[in-house]
Formats: sequence, structure tokens, C-alpha cells
Amino acid sequence: MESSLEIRFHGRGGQGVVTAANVLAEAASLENMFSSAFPIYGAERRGAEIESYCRISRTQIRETSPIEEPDVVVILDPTLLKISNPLRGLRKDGKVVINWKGASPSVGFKTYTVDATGIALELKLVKSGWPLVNIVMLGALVKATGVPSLESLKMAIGQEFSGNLGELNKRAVELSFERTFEVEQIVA
Amino acid sequence: MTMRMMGMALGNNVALIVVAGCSSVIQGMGPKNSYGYPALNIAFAAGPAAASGMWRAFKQRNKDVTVVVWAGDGGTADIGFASLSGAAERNENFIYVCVDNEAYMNSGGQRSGSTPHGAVTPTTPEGKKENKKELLFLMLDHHVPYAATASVGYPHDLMDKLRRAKTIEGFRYLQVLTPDPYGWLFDPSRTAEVGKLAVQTCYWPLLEVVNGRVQVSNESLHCLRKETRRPLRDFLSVQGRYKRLNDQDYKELESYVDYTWDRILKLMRT
Amino acid sequence: MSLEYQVFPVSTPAEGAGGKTGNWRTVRPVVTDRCIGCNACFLWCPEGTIGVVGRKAKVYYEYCKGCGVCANVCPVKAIEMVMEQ
Amino acid sequence: MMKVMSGNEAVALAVKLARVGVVGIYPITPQTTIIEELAEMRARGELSADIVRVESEHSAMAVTLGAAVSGVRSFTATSSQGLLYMHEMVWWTSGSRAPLVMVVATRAVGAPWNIWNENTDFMSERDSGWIMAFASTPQEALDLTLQAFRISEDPRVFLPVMVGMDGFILSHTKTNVFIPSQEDVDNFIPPRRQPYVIDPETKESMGNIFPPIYYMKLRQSIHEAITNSEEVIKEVGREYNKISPLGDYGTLNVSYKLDDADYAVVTMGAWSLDAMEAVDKLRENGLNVGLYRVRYIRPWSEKEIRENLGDKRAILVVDRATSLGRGGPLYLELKSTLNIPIKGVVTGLGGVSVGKRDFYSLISRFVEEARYSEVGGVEWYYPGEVKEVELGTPRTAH
Repeated sequence: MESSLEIRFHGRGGQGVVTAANVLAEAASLENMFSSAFPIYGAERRGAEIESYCRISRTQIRETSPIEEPDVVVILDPTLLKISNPLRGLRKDGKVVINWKGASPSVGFKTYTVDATGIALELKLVKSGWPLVNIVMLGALVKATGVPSLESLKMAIGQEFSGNLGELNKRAVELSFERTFEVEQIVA
Repeated sequence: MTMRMMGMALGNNVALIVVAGCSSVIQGMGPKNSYGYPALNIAFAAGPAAASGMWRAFKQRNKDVTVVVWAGDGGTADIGFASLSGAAERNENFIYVCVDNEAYMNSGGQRSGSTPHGAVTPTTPEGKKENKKELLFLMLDHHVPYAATASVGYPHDLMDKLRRAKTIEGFRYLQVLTPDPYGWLFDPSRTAEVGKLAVQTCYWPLLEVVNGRVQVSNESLHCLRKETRRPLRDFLSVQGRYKRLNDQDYKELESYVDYTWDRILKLMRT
Repeated sequence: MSLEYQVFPVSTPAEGAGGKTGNWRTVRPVVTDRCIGCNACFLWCPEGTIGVVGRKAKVYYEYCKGCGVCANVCPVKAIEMVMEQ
Repeated sequence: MMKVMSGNEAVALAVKLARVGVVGIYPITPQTTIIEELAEMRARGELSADIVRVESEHSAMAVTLGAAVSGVRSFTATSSQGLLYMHEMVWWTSGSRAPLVMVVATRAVGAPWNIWNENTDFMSERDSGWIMAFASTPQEALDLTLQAFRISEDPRVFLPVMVGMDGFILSHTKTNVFIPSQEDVDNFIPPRRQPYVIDPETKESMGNIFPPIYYMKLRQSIHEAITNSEEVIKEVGREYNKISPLGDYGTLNVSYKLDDADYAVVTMGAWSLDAMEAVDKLRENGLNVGLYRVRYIRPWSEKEIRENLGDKRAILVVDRATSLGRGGPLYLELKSTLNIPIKGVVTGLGGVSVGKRDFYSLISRFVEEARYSEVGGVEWYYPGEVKEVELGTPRTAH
């Protein structure tokens, strides 16, 4: 990692977009890095498009505004590609981590795909009818960026979730770490 | 008057919260006061909430102190009602005494939610068109462990009720009718008499509700039957505030009394 | 450091903090021989300025406002209200 | 110990560490998670405080005051409409000289409805006789809350303390926070002291009618307690630095690259950090600027401000609040303190996002202006991305 990393999460209200950013920030802090995580400030509504942000840095973080030029975009729900522009402002050398099954999408950036929905269903990580893909995606993110380590991530998960849910999510990030595919950059 | 009776009934281990009203004034001027109790004077709508904080503070300090909120009918029925309702719903552990003189007497006797139908006040010069707010019934609907009414016409009954309230834990509500000679327009020396007339004519029911069980006080037992009630006119005619009362208003007030007692009878049966 | 500038909105109980209300009075209650010491006047007095001493009511005129409640509640009409001179 | 936590979580933790006895709670976004966290701590048995779930903010403050004057450390929190609804009790509390602490997670004030950040709610209580501090990070929210209890209960002060923090931007941002140990906090905050206690043993009463002269004396006394609290705040800050390795307390406000600066920007709260980024960048590009962050609104340290800003050629004050018809409150306060050219900017209202680029352009434009002309007045600044807003047209009444 360079001195800092800006990650933007895209998903729908109720998918755990905010929790994902929080857990990532915790994991980074376990490696003695500075981190900050926050949601798009507003009313939380299930199903509506939601963004959250995570900054990780070796030095103190002094920016408080939403991330407009991220290094990495994490997309929890691929249908968002059609209805909005989650890739806006992504740096030229930026990376996309996306919950995707089957033939890879062509988005013009270095892309990592993982079938997070499949993993969540396989492990029965389901809440209120929705597969919980938020933490699963972090396994793929760690694979894509190398920050933080999978170990720190699992430790942070253990702090955030107690009991069975913690164990399942730890298992989930292990699986997603293994099952993440790197797609060569396709220049549009 | 009521304040003195409370002193006799509750003993020394009492802390008062005095909500804006006449009782904020009669203490006299700081840095001295004429109460024998420690008192927190507070804004109109804040009494029950401040008491919620106060009794918990005494609990945290392991002190056995009875917290009493002292409020007028304006502070109870109108501006303070949300705060009163909240504290009652939470069953906070204090005694709430509503000194009901049926108007904003401290600011000159303007109508409040507790002013009865037909009464002339500076803001209802033609006589109030609406009935008195049913504070007692409203408090009963909060499932409070203790609610009662009293009148300064019957001090022993009032003190008995305060003593009983003191032994109960949780939210206790006591509404005391305190005739005000200047707002009700009668000779101040007849205060006790007017307080008695209100009860004898059944305008003001004396009762006590402990954990939902209704007990009509001795002084009001004759009101349970319509035939044995003293005519309402005896209570109204001694007061100047009813000078605009016409026959229709009088009927309205009579049916208000009937309604009140029907409701009490119903409560007694359930 | 001096705390002299500190003022707090606190008051302590004191007799007559409301002022000597006795001079508000235009009529004064006078207890006559008919008094039976029943305590009714003591019970009802709004100001706490009348009490029974040795089976007879006694008025503390310093604070009595002369409202006449005592005369009115007396069951044997033993208190007379007299104009102040 | 370091932990990643939000501003609201940090405040809740501070309340626990301060061993508060009674908390009056009523929900309002964005403060709500403070009281939720406290309720959860209580449910888990980590918090001994009595939690009173009241029916309005007015009552929340009344509960907190009732407990405080009866001898127990107490706390509440609110935002926006809640603070305005509480306004009467805010004054009653300072008039009662009741030591207690309230946190305000700031938010715009209606109408129309807007839940996003703006400091106008907090700033509107400047006249109410409280000590008022404003945080710029979740860390500072925790630190200032802990210090608030100590300042509030200092015999030289005996006043309530309000700690503000930007709604969402601090209240909901999770970041690294250093947590002092319970033992250190216990030593830092001594057992509760207060000027009087409502108690049958003391028989002291509070707040009955006071004659005019006495009332005025009391008001002057509160005024003097606020101005004299400056020394207390510095002293408490220096002590706090001993238990927190990251602490930069000991002064009321904070300077950044000010010593050799010709021009300064003055800010308050979270975006001061973005402004610092802009200052660094501007300095790289040869502009001699610095930043002054106001941490304490009350007391307003005239001395410290004059020392730090008095020699500047001109200053730019960026407010996230308004005194409608007059400009930003910080701008107005500084105008009354300094005798140098001052320009005010009002921006960021109702959640309008202002970042380091905006500060960069605001400051560089200001320096350009100040070099060649007299600066002054108030500008309403909209960041680049804010498009023309279509507003309803007024209609005449029939």
C-alpha cells in the first residue's frame, strides 16, 4: 500500500454497507494504521442506494468529506451498475471489487469478482430474506489490495460480531479470499 | 393552607419541586424563603421531569427522601401535561400534588384547562364554554398506583390521603381543590366553607384509587345517589365567577356532575 | 483564588421571609371566652399564625393577614373579627 | 487503549468513564446513537447510571438538572430541534449554577426538515451562560466530554458545560480513538462537587424569586465565572494531557502554522482538518497562510485570540452557522475582538459538503483579494458541485 487508501462501498440500504466500512476500519487499526469509516449521511432506507467510505492511512487522516476519487470501489449489488454510477471519480489505476457470478463484466478498470451472494447462501448467512454479502466482500477486497491482512480482518470480525455470526463471517471471508477472480483490465 | 397540611402529613424527609405558580411567590424573596422544606423552583413544564431526576439522585445516594411536585392546575392540565403524562407512564417514584384553583391565579385568574364550564375569568369574560379537563381520569388511564382527590374543606381527609400516598411506591397523584377567593369571587374567610360546599354539592368528588380499586371518601358517599346530592346552586351561588350563568349553563354543569358520578360508579363496578 | 464573585440562586428557610405580613391586615381576629380549644382554626389557618396554647387559641399578630378563615371555621363562633384601629 | 469508534460511541464511553449517575435521554438524529449506546451499556451491566427515557428534550434537561441539584453527576445529549425545544431549561440550568454536561451533535434547524450537519443550533445558545466547547474529531469529543465534567464541577466555575460536535461528520464517523484507563479518569475527575444540594438535611432551596439587584448580581457572577473559567480550562487541559498521550490541550483554541503566517483562516469543528490539508497545500505553493481553530466559544478568549491573530494582515472566518441577517456567529465574534480586516464566509449549511479543495480555493481567492484591496463583508459560498437549485416561486395571498 502507498501511504493511504480510499475505498468507497456501494450497496443498498439493509445490506450492511456501513458495517463493512466499519469492520474494515477496525481491521486496519489492528495493524496500527489510521483509519476512518463513515456512511453517506442521511436517512437509512432499506433498498435505497447507499454509499459508505473508508480511509486507511499510515499518517493521521485529516479529510472528513465523502470520498470522490477513490482508489477502490466495492460494489455489493451489481444491479447498481445499471441504475447509477458507482464508478464515478475512480482513479485511472483504481480497482473495482464486485459481487458477480459468471462471465466478468467489462467496466474499464482492473476488476475483481467474487460470487459473494453464492457464498452467503452456502453458509446460510441470510437476514430478513437477504443474503449478507457485506463482510463476504471484504475477503475479496483484502485479496485485491492486500490491506489489511486476512488475519486482522478476521480479528476485527470477531470484535464486531459475537458467537455464531462471527464464526460464519470469518469462514465467509476465507472462502471469498480464495474464490476471488482477477480480471485483466479491459480498456473500453 | 394545603402546604401546611402536607407538612403535618409527610414529616421532615421531603424535598419539594415547585412549578411556576403562586407557590413560587409565597416562598418570599431569596436569599431566604419561608418553606421548611428544601425546594427546587423550576419552569412551568419541567416539574415531573425534574422530580424524575431528583428521586433517582436520592436513590443513587442511598437516601430515603419523599420527592413531592407542587403544581397548579395550569401547570398540570395545560403546559405541564406532557411532562406529567411522561412521568406517570414511566411510573416515576414521587408524589404529584396538583393545587387546583381552576385558573391561572398567579397571573390574574385567566382560564386554564381546569376551569369549569360557565366560569367568568379575565380571558373568558362571557363565561367559559368548555367543561373542566378530567385530570383524575386521565391520570387513572396512566395505570398509576395511586390517585386521589381532596379538598381544603376537609383537612383530615387530605392529610390521610397524603400519609397513605407516602407509603406507596411509584407515581402518586393528588388533586386538591383549593378555592381561591380572588378568582372565584367570594369572601376569603369563607375559603373552607366553599371547599366543603364543592364536596357537599358533589361538584368535587372525594375519592381515592389504589392500584385501580376505587374508594369514595366518606364525605362524598351521599353523591353516589342522585337524590341525596345537595343542589349544585348552593355551591355556585356563593361565588361571583358564576354571575353570567344562565339556565342552560346551569343544566350543563348539573349534567357534568351527573356524568362525573356515572363514570365513578362505572369504575367502582369494574 | 478568591471566590467572592460567586453568587448562587439559593435560599435558606427563615421566619418571615415573605415579609411581615401582619401589616397587610385591616381586620384582626380576636379570640373570646367561648373558645373550646378544638384546633379547627389552627388546622385551617393559611399562614400558620394561630394555634392552641393551654386549651385556648392564640393569634400571632406579626404575620396574621386578617383573612378571617379562623373566625369562619370556628364551630362555636368564638373568634370575632374586629376593625384595626 | 486505541479503538475504532464513532464520535457518538466515544461520547457514550466518556460518560461511562466519568461515572455519571443519571442520564436523561430522548432520541433525535444524529445524537441518538449516544443514548442508544448508553442504554446498551446499562443493559449489559457496564453502566451504573440510572437512565430516564423521557418524553421530550425539555424533560430530558429537567431530569438532568433535577439529578444534578440533588447531588448526582448527570448528563444528556441532543441536537437541532431538540436543543431549541430545550432552550428554556438550558437557561434554567445555567441560572441554577448546576454543574452538568450536555453533548450536542449539531444539525440544521427547520423549517424545512433537514437532518444534516450545521452548527447553528449549538451557536444559538451562546448567550445562555454555559461553558461551550466544540470538538473536531471523535477523539476530541471524548476528551472534551471528560474534561467538561471536571470543568463544570470546579468551584471556580460551577456551571453546565456543552460539548458540540459536527453531526454525522463526527457523530457517525468511526476512527481511531485513544481511551484513557478508568483508573486515570477516576484520578482526573474527583468526586462530585457542587455549590449546593437539594436535600432535607440542608433545607436549602433553589430558584425562588430574587429581588432585582440580587438577580443582576447573579447574572454578573455567571458572566465572571465564564470569563474566569479560562484558567480552569487550561489547567484541566494540561492535566488531561498527562493521561492522554495524544492530548494537545492547555490552550483554549488551536493554532496551525500561524506563527509566520501573513493571513489566517479561522474555523471550528471537523472541517478544520480539511482546512489544514488546504493550508499545507497552499504553503507548498508559496502562500503564507495559517489556521486558527476555535475550540471554546464560551469562554471566548480575547487574549489568546489577539495573541495569535492580532498581527495578521487579514483573516478569513468560515462559519457553518448563521445569525441570519448578520452573517456567521464566529465572524461576528471575531469582528468584535480584532481590529484588522476580516472577511466572513458562510457555507456548509444543511449538510452542504465542503472539503479540502473548497478551502484551497476559498483561502487562495481570499489572499489574492486581501493583497490588493480591503476585504470585509460576508460571502455565501457554494461548493463547485452544487448546481443551480430550483426553488418555488412566491405566490401572493388572496
